[in-house]
Amino acid sequence: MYEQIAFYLFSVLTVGLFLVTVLSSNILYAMTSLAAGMVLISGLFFLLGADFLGVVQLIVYVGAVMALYAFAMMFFDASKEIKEKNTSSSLVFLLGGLMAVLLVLMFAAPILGENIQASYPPEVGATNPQAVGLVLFTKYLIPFEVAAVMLLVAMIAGIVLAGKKMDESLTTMDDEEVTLQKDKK
Amino acid sequence: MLEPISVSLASLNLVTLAPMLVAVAGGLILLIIDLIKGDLHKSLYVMLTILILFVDFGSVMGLNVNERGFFDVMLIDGIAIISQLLILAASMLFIPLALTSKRFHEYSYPEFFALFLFMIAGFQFMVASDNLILIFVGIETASLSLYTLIALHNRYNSYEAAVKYFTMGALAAGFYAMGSAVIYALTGSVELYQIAEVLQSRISESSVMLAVLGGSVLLLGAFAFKLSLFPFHTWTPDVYEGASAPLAGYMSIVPKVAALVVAMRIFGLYIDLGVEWVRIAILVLSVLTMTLANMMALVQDDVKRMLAYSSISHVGFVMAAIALDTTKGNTGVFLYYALYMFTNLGAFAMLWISRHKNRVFHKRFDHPYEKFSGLIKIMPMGAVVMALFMLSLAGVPPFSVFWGKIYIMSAAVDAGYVWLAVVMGLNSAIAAYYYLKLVVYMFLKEPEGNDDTIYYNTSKPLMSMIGIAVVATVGSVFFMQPLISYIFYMVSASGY
Amino acid sequence: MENILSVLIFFPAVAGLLGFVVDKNSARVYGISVAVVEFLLSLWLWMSFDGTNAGMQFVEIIPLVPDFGISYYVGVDGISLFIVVMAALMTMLGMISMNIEKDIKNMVISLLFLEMTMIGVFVALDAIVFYLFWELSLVPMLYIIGAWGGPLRIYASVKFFLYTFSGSLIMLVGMLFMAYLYQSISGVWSFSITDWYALVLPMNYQIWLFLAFFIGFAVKVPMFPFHTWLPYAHGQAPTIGSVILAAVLLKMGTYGFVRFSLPMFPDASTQMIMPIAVLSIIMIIYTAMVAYAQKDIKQVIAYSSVSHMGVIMLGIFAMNAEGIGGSIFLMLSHGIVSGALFMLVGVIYDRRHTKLMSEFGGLASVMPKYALIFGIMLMASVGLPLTIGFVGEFLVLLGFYKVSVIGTILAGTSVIVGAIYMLSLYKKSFFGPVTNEENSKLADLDAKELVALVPLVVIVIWLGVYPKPVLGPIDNSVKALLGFMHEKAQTTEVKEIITLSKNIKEAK
Amino acid sequence: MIGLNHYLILSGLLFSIGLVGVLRRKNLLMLFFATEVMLNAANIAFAAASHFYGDLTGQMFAFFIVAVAASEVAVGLGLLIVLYKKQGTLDLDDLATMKG
Amino acid sequence: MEKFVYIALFAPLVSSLFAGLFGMTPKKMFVGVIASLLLASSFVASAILAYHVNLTGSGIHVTLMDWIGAGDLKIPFGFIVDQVSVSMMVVVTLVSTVVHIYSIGYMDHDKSFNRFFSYLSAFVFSMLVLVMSDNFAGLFIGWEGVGVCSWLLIGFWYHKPDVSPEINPSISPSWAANEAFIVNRIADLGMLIGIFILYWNVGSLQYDVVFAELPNLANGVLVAAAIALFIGAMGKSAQFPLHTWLTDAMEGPTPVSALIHAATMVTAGVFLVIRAHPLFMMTPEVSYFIASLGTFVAIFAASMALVNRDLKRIIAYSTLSQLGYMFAAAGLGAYWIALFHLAAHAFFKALLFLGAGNVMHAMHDELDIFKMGGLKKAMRWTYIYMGVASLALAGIPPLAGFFSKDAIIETAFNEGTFILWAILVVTAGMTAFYSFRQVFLTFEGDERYKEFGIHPHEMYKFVLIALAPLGILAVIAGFFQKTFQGFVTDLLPNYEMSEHTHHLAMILGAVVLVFAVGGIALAWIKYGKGLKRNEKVENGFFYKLLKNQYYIPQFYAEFISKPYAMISEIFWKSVDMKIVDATVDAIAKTIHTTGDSTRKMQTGNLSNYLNWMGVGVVILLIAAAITPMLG
Repeated sequence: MYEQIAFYLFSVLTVGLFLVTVLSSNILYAMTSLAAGMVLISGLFFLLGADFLGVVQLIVYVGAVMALYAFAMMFFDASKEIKEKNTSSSLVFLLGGLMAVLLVLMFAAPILGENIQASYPPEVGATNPQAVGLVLFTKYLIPFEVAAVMLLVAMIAGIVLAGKKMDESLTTMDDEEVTLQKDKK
Repeated sequence: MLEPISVSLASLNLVTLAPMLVAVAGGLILLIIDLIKGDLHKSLYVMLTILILFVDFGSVMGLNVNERGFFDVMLIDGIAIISQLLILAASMLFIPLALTSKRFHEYSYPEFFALFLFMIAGFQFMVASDNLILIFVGIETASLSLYTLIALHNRYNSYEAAVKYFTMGALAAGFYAMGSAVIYALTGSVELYQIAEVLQSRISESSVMLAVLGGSVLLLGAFAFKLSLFPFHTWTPDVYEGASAPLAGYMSIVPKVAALVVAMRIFGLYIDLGVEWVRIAILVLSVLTMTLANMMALVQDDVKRMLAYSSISHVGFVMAAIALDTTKGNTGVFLYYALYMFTNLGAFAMLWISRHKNRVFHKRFDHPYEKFSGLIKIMPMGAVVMALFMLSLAGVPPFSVFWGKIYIMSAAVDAGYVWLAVVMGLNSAIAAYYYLKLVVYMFLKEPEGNDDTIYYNTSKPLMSMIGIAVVATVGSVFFMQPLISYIFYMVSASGY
Repeated sequence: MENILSVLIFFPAVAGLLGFVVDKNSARVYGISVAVVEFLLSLWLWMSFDGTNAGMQFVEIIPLVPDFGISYYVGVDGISLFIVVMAALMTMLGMISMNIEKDIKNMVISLLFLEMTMIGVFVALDAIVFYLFWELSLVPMLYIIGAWGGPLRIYASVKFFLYTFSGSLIMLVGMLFMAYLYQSISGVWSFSITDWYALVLPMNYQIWLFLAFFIGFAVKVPMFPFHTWLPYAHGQAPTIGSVILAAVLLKMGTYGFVRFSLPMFPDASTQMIMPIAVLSIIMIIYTAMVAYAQKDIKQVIAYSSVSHMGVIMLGIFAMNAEGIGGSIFLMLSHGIVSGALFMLVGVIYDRRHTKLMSEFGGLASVMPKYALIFGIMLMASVGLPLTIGFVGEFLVLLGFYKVSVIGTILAGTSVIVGAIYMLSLYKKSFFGPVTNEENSKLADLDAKELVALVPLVVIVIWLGVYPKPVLGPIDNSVKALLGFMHEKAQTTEVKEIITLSKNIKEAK
Repeated sequence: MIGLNHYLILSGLLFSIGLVGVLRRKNLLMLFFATEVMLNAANIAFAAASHFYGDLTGQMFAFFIVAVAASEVAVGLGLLIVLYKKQGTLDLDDLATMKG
Repeated sequence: MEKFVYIALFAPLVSSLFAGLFGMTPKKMFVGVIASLLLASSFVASAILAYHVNLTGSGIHVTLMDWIGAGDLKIPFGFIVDQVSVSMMVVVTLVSTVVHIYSIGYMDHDKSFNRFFSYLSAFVFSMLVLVMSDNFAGLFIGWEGVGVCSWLLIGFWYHKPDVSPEINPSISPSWAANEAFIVNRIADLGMLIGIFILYWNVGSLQYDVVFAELPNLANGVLVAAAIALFIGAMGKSAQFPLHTWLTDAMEGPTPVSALIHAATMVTAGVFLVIRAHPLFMMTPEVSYFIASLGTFVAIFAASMALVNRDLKRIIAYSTLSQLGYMFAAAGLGAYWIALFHLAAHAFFKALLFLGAGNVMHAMHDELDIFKMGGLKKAMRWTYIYMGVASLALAGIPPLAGFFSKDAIIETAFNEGTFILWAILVVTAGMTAFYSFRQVFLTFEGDERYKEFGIHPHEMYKFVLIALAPLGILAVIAGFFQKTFQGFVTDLLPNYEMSEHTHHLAMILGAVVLVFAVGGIALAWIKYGKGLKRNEKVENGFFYKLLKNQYYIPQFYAEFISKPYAMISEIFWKSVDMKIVDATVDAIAKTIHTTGDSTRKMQTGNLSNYLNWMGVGVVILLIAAAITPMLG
C-alpha cells in the first residue's frame, strides 16, 4: 500500500519537476527542479530495491553532475532570466505528445515476459550493493574498465577544451605568427 | 560473508582483449611521455601512434574466429575481426596526415594522439561485443573522444561542429538507452544472443509487437544518427565541414564501420527473427538516404560538403545491404568499406593538402569548386589523382569503389531486390554528376586566382599516403579475389 | 602470338602512360607512331585470323576474381574483328589529321587511353570486363569534348557522360541479375559471356533482362528518344572527338545488341522486334528530317549518324544472316564514312572557324580536291552501290524485308531522306557561286589531310566493290550466331522468325 | 499493485518530457538538462525491469548510464566553455554559420 | 569473246579514270581524244559482240568475281551479253562515241573540259553495267551509277547561282541535279523493294534463276514485284508523276542531254521492262497499266511541248513523250518494238539534241526559240541534221521514226486498245507540230537574234562529221526493222500483228501520216514565215496551263518540298529540342531542384536538426504502431 502511495507520489512529483525543467525559462528553477527530480528518482530506485543505484544516483547526479552544472551556470553568467527565441513551436509539443502516447501504448502492453530466467539474479543472502558488486566485478568488469577509460577521456577532454591553450588557435594563424608566438614563450 | 568467487584466468580468454588493451595502454603511454617531457614534436607522437596501431593490428590478426572472452562479454567473431582490421587500417592511413607542412592546432596536443587511441579502443570494444552495455560504453568512449578531436581543430567552425555533433549524439544516446531498456524489459537480457532466444519465443505475442518494434525503432534512431541516415543525417555535412579534412574523411569511414557492425548484429537479429518491418524500415531509410543525400550533394558549392553528402549517400547504399541480411550483403558491407576507405581518405587527403589557413577563394568555404578550376594546368598530377578518386567514388570501373558497388548490387539482386539494385544504379548516376562536376572544374575550366597556392599544405608523408590510396584505388582489381574470399569467409564463419 | 589481343588492348594504354614523359612538341609524332603500330598490330590480327572459323579466336582467360566469377576473358570472332581493326584505323587517321595545338600532349594521351577502351569493349568476353571498358571509354571522351570543344562543351560533355552512364548502370543491374541466374542454375558464379550463352531462360526473365540491356545499349546507339546527347556531343566536340565518337563509340551500342541481347535472349529479342523496329524507323525518318533542318554542317552529319544507326538497329533485329551481317558491315561502313565526313567538316572548320552552311557556298570551285572527297563520302553515306555504304544498307533492308514489308518500305525511305539532307548540304556549301569573300582564298587539302583521307576513300571504294574479305568472316560468325539462337529458341514461332540460311539448315 | 507497466509508463512519460526539452530548448546548457532527463527515464525503466525480473543486469545498465551521463557532462561543458569563449552566448540560434 | 565483253565494259571506265587524272588541271585536248578513242573501241567491241551473238544465236555469260555474299544471298559481278543487252550496248556505245567526239568541240571553251570527259565516260560505264548485268543487283549498281553521273553532269556547271523559278524553271544546275537524284531515289526505293520481293521468293537475283522460278510464284507476289520494279523504271524514265526532273535536267551541258537524258539513261526504265519481260508477261494487269501510263505520258508531255519556248525543253518533252510510246509498246507486250523504238529514238533524239547544242553554241547559250529564227543561213548543216531528226521524230517515212513509232501505234490498234491507239495517233500529230514549230522558229523566218547582237556561226567541221553516223542512222535505221526483229526475238517474245491488223496496216499508217503531215503543215503555217505572237491565246487558260506544266512543279514545291522543310524544322525545333531533349533536361532539373529544396532542411540550426531526429523517430514509431494493426 505504501509502495503504491510512494510510487504515485514520486511519479507525479518527478513528472511535475521535470516539466518545470524543460519548460521553465529560468535556468535556476530548471536546475533546481532537475536536481529535485533526480532525488525523487533515487527514491524510486530505493523503492525498487536498487539501493546501490539509488545511492549512486544521489552521489553522482545530485552531487557531482548538478554541481558541475551549477559551476557552469555561474561561469556562463546564466543565472539571470534566459531569453529563448522561437521556443513555442507547436511541432515540438506535437512530437513530444505523440511520443508520450506511443510510449504509453507500448508500455501498457503485458511487457513482462513470463518464464524468463534471470541471467544474473542477486546472490542469495547478499545485500544489494554486495550483489551489484559481485556482478560488476565479474561479468561487467570489462565495461567497468571501459567506463573508466571513458571517464579518463572525459577528463582529458574537459581539461584540454577548457585549457588556456585553446584560446589561441594555431589553425588560423599563419606560420609567421606561430613562430612569433613560440618565441614569445 | 559471501563466498569469494574464483575465476580461472584461462576462462577469461584474455587474448580477446589484447587489441583494445594495446590501444588503451598506448594512449596512456603517450600521456605519460607527455608528462615526462613536454614539447616533443608531433612526429614522435605520430610515429608512436602508428607503431601502437601496428601492434594492435597484429594482435587482431592473431585472434581466432568465434571466440568469447571475459564472461562472454567479448565476442570475437569474423565481423569483429574484419571491422577491427578496417578500423585500424583506416587509422594508420589517417594519422600520418598529421604531418603537414603547416602547423595545425590539434596536432600540437599530445592528448590528441592519446584521445585518438582511446577512441580506437572504444570502437574496438563496440564491434567486439554483443552486449548492449559494452556496446554503449564503447560508443560513448569513442564518441566523446571524437567530439573532442573535432573541437581541437580550434576554429569557430569546429566548435560549432563539435557542439552540434555532441548535442545530437546525446539525444541519440538517449534513444539508445531507452531502446535497450525496452528490449531489456521485454527479454530480461542485454546480450544479443539471449535476446534473440527470448524474442523468438515472444514474437508470437501480438500484444507486445509494438514494444518489439518500438525498441527496434529507438535503436534504429540511435544508429541512424551514427550512420547518418536520413533524416538523422543533418549533422554530417556541418560536422565534416567544421572538422579538419582528414578527420572528416576518417569520420566517414571508421565510426560508420563500427556502427554498421553493431547495426548488423542488432537489426540482423530482428530480420532473422522474421520481423520484416525492420527490414522495410531500413530499406526505406537507406533509399531515402542515398537519394536525397545525392540530390543535396548535387547542389553544393563546396567540395568538402559535397564529399560529406556523398559519404551519406554511400552509407545509404551500404545500409541497404544490411537490410538484405544475407551473407553476401554483409560481405559487401565490409568489402565496400575496405575499398571505399582508400578512395575516400585519398579524396579528403587531397583536400587536406590543398587546405589554406585563410579562405582565399571563398569567404565561407575552404574548398569551393572554384579553387580547383583548371587544376590540370597548375598541377597535372594532383588533378589526375583527384579525378581518379572522384571517378572511383562515382563507381567507374575498374577503380575500387566500383567493385564494392557491384558486389552490393549483386547481393541485392541475389536477394531478390532487383528494384533496389536499380535504385542503386540510378543513384550512382546522379552521384556521378557531382563527382564529375569537380572533374569538370579541374580539367575543363581555366584557372582562377593565383595558381601557385593550391597545394600549399603538402608534405612527403601526405604524398605517400595519397600514393598508397592511389595504388589501392587503381589496383583494386588485383586484390579483389583475396579480399572477397577473406571477408566472405569471416562473415560466413560468424554466421551473418 | 596467341596473346595478341592483350597486346592490342594494353599497348596503347602503356604508350599513353609513357606519353606523360614525352615532350610536348613531340607528342603528336609519338601519338601517331603508337597509333600506326597499333593499327599494324590490328592488321596482323586480321591476317592471323581464321576466316573460316566462326567461333572465338585468340581467346585468353585469366581469372581475376574467381569467387565472383570475374575473369579477364577476351577473344574475337568475325563480328568483332573488323570493328577492332576499324577502331585502330580511325584512331590512327584521326590522329594524323588532327589539327590541335592546345595541350596536344594531353590530347594524345587521352586518345591512346580511349583506344584501349574501345578495343577492350569489342574483344571483351566477360561482362564485367566489357562493362569496365565501356564505362572507362566515357572518361577520355568526356575530357576530349570538354577540353577542346566548342562554347557549350561542358554541358555537352557532361550530358554525354551522365546519359550514357545512367543507361549503363541499368545494364549493370541486368548483368548482375544474369550472373545471379547463372549462379542459381549452375551453382558457380560466372560473368563470362560465353557461359551466359548457354543459359536458357524463361520468357519473363528474358524480357526484363532484355530491357535492362536495352537501356544501356540504346542510349549509346543512340536510339530515339535517347539520342539528344549526340547532337550536343558532336556539335561541341573537336573534330577528332567526333570522328572517334561516330566511328567507334556509337558502334558499342549496336555491337552490344549483337553480342549480348540476341544470343542471350533470343525469345525476348524476337518478341521485341516490332517495338524496336518502330523506334528504328522513327529514328531513320525523323532524325533524317531533323538533319535536313540543321544549319550547321556538323549537326547534319551528327543527326545523319543517328539515322544510319537506325538502319543498323533494324538489321540486327531482322533475325536473319543478311540483316545482321549487313548491320555489322554497316557499322564498319558508317564508322568509316561518318568518321571521314567529320574529318572533312573539321578541315573546313580549321580554315574558317565556322560550320554554318550559310557561311559557305561554291566551295567546289575553291577546293576541288576537298569537294571531290566530300562528294565521295557523301555518296557513300547515301548508299551508292560500289561504295562501302551500299553493301550494308542493302543487306539490312533486304534482311528486314523478311520481317516486315511495310517496315522495309518505311525504312527504305532512308535512301531518299538521306539523299535529301546530304545533297542539300552539298549544294548549299559546295555549289553555287562563291558568295562569301572569305571563302575565295581557302587552301585546298594539304598533305596531312590527304594522308588521312585518301586511305578512307580507298577503303570506301575497295570495300564497296569487293566486300568479301570482310563480309565473309562476318557472315560466318553471324550464321553461327543465328544457328545458335535457333537452337536455343524455346518456341517454334520464335524458331521460325529466326531465319537460318539454307546451308545451315542443310547441314543439320 | 504497482507493476512493471506502471514504472515503464512513468519512464515513457519522462522520456517524452526530456524529448520535448531537447527539441525546444535553445539554450545549450538547459538543453543538456533535458538530455539528463531522458537518460534518467531510461534508468527508471532499467531499474524497474531489473526488479521485476529479479535480475541485476538492468541495474548494471543503469549504472553505466549514470557514468556515461557524467562523462557527457564533462565533455559537453568543456565544449560549451570553448564555444562561450568564442561566441559569448550559448544560444544555439546563433550557432548556424554552417548550413545548406 | 570474253575479252570483247571486258573491252566493251571497261574501256569507258579506263577512259573515265584517265580523264579523272586530269580532272583538276586545265583543259587538255588529248583527254577528249583518248576518251573518244576508248569509247570507239568499246563500240567496236560491242559491234563484234553483236555480230557474234547474231552468229551463234546465244548470249555470252561471264562472271568477273563475287560481290556480296551474306546469308543465302550471293551476288556476283556477272555480265550477260545477249540479244537485248548487246543491242543496248551498241546503241549506247555508238551514241556515246558520237557524243564524246561532239563534246570535244562543244566543251571547247569550258575550263572543266577534262572533268567533263571523266564524268561522261563514267556514265557510259555505269550504263553498260546496267545493261550487261546478269542480275538485278548488278542492274541496280548501274542504275544508281547512271543516277550519280547524271547528278554530276546536270550539275556540271555547279557554280551558277540559284535564281527564282520565274526566271528559270530549273532554278540552277545544282538544284536540277539534286532534284533529279532525289526523284530517282524515290523510284529506286521501289526498285529495291522489287529486288527484295524477288529475293525472298526466289532466293536469288540472277535473271535466269528468277525467270525460271516465276511460274511457281503466287500471282500476288508477281504483281507486287512487277509494280515495284516498274516504280523504279518510272523514276529513271521520268514517267508521270516523277517526270519533272527530266526537263530540269536540261540545265546540264547539251551533250549530256543528248546522251543521258535522251538516248540512254532515260530508256533504262524501258530496258528494265524489256529485260524483265517474263515477269511482266505474267502480270497482264500491270502491263496494261504500263501501257496506259505510257500513252498518257506520251500525250501529256507532247501537250507541254506545244507551247514551250525553250529549245532543249521542247526536245526533253518530246523525249518524255517518246518514252511513253516505248512503255506503251512494252506494256502491250511488243517488247521488240519497244526496243526498236528505243534504239531508233536514241539515234534521232541524240542528233536532235546535238543539233540543238550547235544552235546553243552558236547563240551563246541562248535557248529561247522566240529569240532565234533564220538560222538556216549560218548553220546549214545543223539545219539539215535537225530537220532530218525532226522528220524522223514526227514519223515521216521512210525515216527511222516512222517505222518504229508506226509499229507501236499499230500494236495499240492490234491489241484492241483503241483509246490508246487514238491517243497515240493524236500525239503523233502533236509531235510533228511541236518538232517543226521548233525547227521553223529556229531556222526559218526573220532573224530575231540580231536584236541581241549575236553572230551565229556553224559548229566545227569534225563535230558535224561526227554527227553523220547519227544522221545516217536516223534516216536508214527503219529499214533494218525486220533484221532487228529477227535478231532480238531470239530472246524476246515475237510480236506479230494479227491478220486483221495486217490488212489494215496501210490505212492505219496513212492515218498516222495524215496527222504527222498535218502537224508539220500547221507548224509551217503558223511559224514558217516568222513569229507572230497571239496575245489572246497566250493568255488563255490552256496555254497557261501547259506553259506552267500543269502547275505540277508548283504543286510539288508547295505541297511536298515546303511542307517537308517545315516539318523538318518543326521536328528539330519543337520536337527534338522542346520535347525530347527538354524531357531529359527536365529530369535533370527536377533532381536538381529537389536537391535545392531538400538542402533547405539543412538550416544550420541545431534545434531544427534535433527536431528532424525527433520527427524521424516519431514517424518510425507511428509506422511501428500502425503495422501490427494492419497485421
